[in-house]
Amino acid sequence: MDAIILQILNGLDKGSAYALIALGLTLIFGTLGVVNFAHGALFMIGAFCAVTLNKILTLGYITIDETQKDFLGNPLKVENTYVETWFGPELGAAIIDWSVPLAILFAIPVMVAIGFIMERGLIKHFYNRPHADQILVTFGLAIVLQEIIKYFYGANPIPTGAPEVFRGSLDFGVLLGFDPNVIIYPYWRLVYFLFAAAIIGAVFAFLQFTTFGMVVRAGMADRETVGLLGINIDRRFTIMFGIAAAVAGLAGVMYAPINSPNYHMGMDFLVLSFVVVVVGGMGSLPGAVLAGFLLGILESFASMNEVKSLLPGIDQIIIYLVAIIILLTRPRGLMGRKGVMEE
Amino acid sequence: MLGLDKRDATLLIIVTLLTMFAPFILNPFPEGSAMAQFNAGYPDLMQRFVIFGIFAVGFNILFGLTGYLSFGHAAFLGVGSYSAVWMFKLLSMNVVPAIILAVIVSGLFALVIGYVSLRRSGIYFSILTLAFAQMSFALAYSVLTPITNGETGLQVYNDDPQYLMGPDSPTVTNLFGLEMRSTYTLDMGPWSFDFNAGYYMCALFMLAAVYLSIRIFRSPFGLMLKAVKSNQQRMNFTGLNTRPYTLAAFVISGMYAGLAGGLMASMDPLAGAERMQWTASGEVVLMTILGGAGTLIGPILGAGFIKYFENIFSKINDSVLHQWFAFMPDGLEDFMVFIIHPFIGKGWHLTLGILFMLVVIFLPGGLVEGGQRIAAWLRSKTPGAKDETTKSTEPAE
Amino acid sequence: MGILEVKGVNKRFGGLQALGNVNLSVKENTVHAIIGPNGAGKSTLLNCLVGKLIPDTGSVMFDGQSVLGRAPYEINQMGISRVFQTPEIFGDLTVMENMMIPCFAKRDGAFELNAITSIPSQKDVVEKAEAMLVDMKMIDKRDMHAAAMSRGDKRRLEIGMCLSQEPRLLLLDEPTAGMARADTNNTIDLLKQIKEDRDITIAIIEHDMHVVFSLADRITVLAQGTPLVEDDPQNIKGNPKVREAYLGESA
Amino acid sequence: MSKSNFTRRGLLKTGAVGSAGIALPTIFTAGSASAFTNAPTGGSVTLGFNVPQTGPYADEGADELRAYELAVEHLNGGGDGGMLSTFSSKVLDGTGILGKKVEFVTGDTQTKSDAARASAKSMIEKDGAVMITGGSSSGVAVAVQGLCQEAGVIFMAGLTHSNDTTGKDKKANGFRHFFNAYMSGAALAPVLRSLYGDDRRAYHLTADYTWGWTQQESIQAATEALGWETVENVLTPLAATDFSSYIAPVLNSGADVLVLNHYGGNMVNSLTNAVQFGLREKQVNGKNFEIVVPLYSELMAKGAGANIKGIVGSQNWDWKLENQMGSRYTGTNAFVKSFGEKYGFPPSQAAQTCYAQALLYADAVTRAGSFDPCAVVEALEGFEFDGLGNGPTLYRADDHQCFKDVLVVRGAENPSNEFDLVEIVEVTPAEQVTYAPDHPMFAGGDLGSCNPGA
Repeated sequence: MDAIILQILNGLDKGSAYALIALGLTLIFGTLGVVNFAHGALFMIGAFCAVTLNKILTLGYITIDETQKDFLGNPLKVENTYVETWFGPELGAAIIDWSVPLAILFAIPVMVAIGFIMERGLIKHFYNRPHADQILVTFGLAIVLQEIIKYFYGANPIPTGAPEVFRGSLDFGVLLGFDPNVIIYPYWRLVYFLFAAAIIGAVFAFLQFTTFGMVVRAGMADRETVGLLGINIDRRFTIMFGIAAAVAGLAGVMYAPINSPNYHMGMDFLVLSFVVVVVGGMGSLPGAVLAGFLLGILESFASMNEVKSLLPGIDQIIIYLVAIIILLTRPRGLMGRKGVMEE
Repeated sequence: MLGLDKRDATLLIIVTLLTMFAPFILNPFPEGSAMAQFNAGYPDLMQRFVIFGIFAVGFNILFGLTGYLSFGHAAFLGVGSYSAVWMFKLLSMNVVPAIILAVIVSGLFALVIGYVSLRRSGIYFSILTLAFAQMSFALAYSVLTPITNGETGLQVYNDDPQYLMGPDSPTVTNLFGLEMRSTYTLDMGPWSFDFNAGYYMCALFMLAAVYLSIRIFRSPFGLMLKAVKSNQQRMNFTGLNTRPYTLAAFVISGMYAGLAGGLMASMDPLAGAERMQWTASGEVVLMTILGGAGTLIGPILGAGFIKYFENIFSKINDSVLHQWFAFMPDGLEDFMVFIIHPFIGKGWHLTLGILFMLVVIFLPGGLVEGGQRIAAWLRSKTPGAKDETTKSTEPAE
Repeated sequence: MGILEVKGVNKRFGGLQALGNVNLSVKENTVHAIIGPNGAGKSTLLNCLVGKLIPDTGSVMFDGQSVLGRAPYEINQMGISRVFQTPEIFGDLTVMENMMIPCFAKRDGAFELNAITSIPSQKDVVEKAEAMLVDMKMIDKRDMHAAAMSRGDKRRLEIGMCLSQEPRLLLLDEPTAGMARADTNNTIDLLKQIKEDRDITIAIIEHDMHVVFSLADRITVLAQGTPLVEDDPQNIKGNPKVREAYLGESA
Repeated sequence: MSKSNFTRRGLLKTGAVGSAGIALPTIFTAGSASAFTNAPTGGSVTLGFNVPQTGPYADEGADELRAYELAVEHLNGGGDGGMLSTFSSKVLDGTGILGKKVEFVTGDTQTKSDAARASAKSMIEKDGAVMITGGSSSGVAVAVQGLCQEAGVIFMAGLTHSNDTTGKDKKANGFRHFFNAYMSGAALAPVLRSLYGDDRRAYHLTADYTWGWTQQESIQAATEALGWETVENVLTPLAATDFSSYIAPVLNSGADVLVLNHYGGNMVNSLTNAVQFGLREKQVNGKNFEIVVPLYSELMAKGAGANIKGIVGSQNWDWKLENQMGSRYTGTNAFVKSFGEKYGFPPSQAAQTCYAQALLYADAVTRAGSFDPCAVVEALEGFEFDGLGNGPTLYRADDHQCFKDVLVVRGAENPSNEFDLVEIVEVTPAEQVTYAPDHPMFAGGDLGSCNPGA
């Protein structure tokens, strides 16, 4: 029982990341009909927003400490951060400590801008091109983006910690009446789950309750008709692309403390997020979220020793196996609409 | 000729000439010159050009004709390679049984995966094929290690049974005694050209593959496949069952992939699991689109393009750059190296990504369209060839 | 006994009774029109005939054989061809290629792996397709991309494609919908010609009364998913129930 | 084109085959008895540096490449000479190898067997490389080693830790300077006992591929010999990025030590996750919960950041070795100095092993007086040397594995600077990590005989 609760927690956490990425991907699929292979790269850039802000905050000037030696035996160069100099050591250190949450503020404008530039500068010209061309151009873009990041940050993962207060873990089991140490869960992962839930909620509320959202939803259902009504759907779609980029970026920012960001993390998630979107059903936002959490939880269950001893290697293939079963039993995924991306 | 019309026959002749004279064409720069870095006429890369050409030509039969975008075709290439290496391990180093088994096994594998995946269309089909291929890769890398030798890749060991191996049989891959690696080097002044037995065998296979592909494109079957892409509804209401057509196309292209895999193993008897990974499947998709999906020659061009960058650009390093720009004043030399540095060596991915984007933005029909535009431009320069110019703007097939 | 016998067909979509106890009998070598106001269930009925939908209850017999549960291509191979409301043709292919496909389907059946013979060597098919293009007066458009043609031409091509399969029953779903008057008249003439030249049964769903009364030998009026009346054209014109249910609004 | 312009290179009985082709048909080479693949002809010799330049190990590859470039510089007499001055063999004099200037070509393994072989082949076939070296994974090392054996060139392995490289898959033309999984186990075991006692219950997370298995097997054997118990061994997919579902059950399993048989990105993530779950602060069975990462690298430590603090593992070499453990490890400081001055930071163990391999090859050629692979093999087999930073070392003839001291290290608690990621706990002497060539973990291989190619 405790093991199952633990894996459900894990699954919700993994599912949060899948759902957030898939949500943005579906927004782009659904509104623009574009297969965006660069979406994983947007997630990665989000994570590097956190890294970058951390780098900016720890920028400093160098003083030479004659009492210490560096590895070559020369006097040690000591880096003093401006932030700590300006705000005093305590507040300065706190600001640096909170760089990941602060990066949210930093990432939103950056990601929206990247989204706008991508849509206006590139994707716009591919609305009426075959999906194959969209795949090629966005894949090319994804490579370019990740190579740029690699050029500046290297290939090695870059540790980016959560604020001190969120390190460590919560003994969840005790709350439920289990023994201590049975169900423990890291604070930051709980934060990530709540954050994801908030973002998902915000996107849905936005689409549900604003006129902008209504037009976009109508556009997702039937683009031509909405266009005929004289509504400038294109501009709204540009904004939608910005939002999708921001969602992917925020997913990345908050993911940075969970696993150290590296330049190819987008590609690691790309295939998986496509599977999630398709399992959820093309063009369905709730489907994408549902599939994200479902696959996250199933993946966690599949990695339990009990399951693995029964079916060796099941955790390697569970996502794909489930995808196949769902697509064969439900032709358009969990909640897909007819006729979307079936040609 | 050979049941082809004039245009197709010309195309086949051109491809034949290009492949037969590839050792010359790909080594245009004298050895030791600064430009020799760009020579691609060494056996391994030439073999890769034609093997991936076969792979892409086969993929194009499915994707170019029916529009079904498989994202798991590398699995068939991998299965073909594994089958071939097992033949080496069990029988002998002769490539004939290996290639035959590779084609058969990958065909069967494609039949099973295609039968299931083709129950869906569009992106649902793509994800089904992707899922099957990723499962194959993940299992081959881990649980199936006894069959695939996992991370290291399946290879031939001295203690393998090799039942058909005589005492004098060659210990390297061979075609009835002709060693695949044997190379005859021709020196002409500063130039050097390699003629490799393995390459020519692969090239002959590729010519056969291209020929078969042309026949399929021009056959009633090919017409039906194009009809599937154009309008499935009309197909059904014209008394045609689309499923066996698409399945046949899937299996044929899977067998092409198996042939490519078998040839790869024949050139180099090691089959790594990575060749089944989604990136490998994605690569053949990119090759086909880059060259021009649905065209006869496009996929080969795309395959050559990507393999060239992978093998040539990745090997240019800073010291090579310094050599190139050595004639410049020091500051300028360093500046040029600094500018070009991000695009070569470890930056070859960046160059490739940029080129993907440029090609697809400016040449919607892929490299073939580029070729056509150049041809049209050349013709417009030649007076009295106006009528042909209009002809070339038709979609090439 | 008609060539097409529909008995007691019901079809529900959720709470909506799309078809309620439909009976229909189409006599061989006649033109049978099915008319009715929007939402009367005409298209649903048609879809039940060609295998796109399966009725909840009832039977659909074609020439003494049930069509229910068969895939569309199987029903087509039995001898039923369908022309769609918006022309369904192979837009990416040339007119000639469009015409050859049904000729291959007629000759080779639902599937034939004819992968290495060249098309020009299939003389019988080429000749048949060319002859049909001549019949349809579009041989001059032979090498044109089908998608580039006018709607009227696309319609003619589609009808020609159906005819080249030599069907026994031709189903037409509003064949003149969205057409200009001249194109409509051309289509009527074409269909009259077909009726005269060939042993063929035609069932037509139509909105345009001009078309219906120009062609039909027999008319069934559908209203709210049930047949209201089935009679000869002149009787239908005078039938008060029909006037009330249908013609009233459009006359 | 007149026929007289042709020279059929194979018929020239000079023995110089030049740069093209793995092999010529015997008919063309029958007369050239001394021929071997890519025998250097002019005033230079070409070495092939095959390292990952793209993909997750690109930084490690870049560090290897830096070391190779430095080695070439030193061999050609440039720079400060680095470890040439401390190397026990004194035949290298900074005039290249056998008087030939050393040149090099580079390639990208992409950390994929196929790509690595393609890259190596192009160096052999196109550029005429007479030796291939480098790499950052065992799959690649084994694949390229097999290729070099067939092609008749020498392979000097880079970073490869699997037992198979000099076990099941060993080849006469291949040599490994780096240590292996068995040695890690043997070196770690006594230290683990002294640190954590002999009554411990270990839980293994193991990367589900060949290297992971051999390391897990080695560590399990070594720790069980101490009296430790192995609670569970869970295989994790190579593609896994989030290890939470593997880490979460650990605490409740009754284990009090977690062994992470992961490398690279897998290791960074699994360790980060384990620390996130607070395992390090927990008490199990009345003991502090401990995490062990048997194979350490500086880049991984960098990637894992603060999570690495206090985690024990093993290394082939560390740049502080000579300073802290004395002059037995001479060469270390010389190397660190020339590397650090050139690039601005200390070298990684991958850089050191690659630098050493380049020097060892050059030395063997010089001592043998020939580039002929068979002569090089003979010169390297059983070669005892010192002064390359690892202390006295033996290149064992039976399996072409180097035997030398192994470092047990621990993530630094209070790093004094950004390069000071690990602290050396102990150095396990070579005798303790030496095993018989027919040890079961290395059985099944066949060195074969050296292949000079052509």
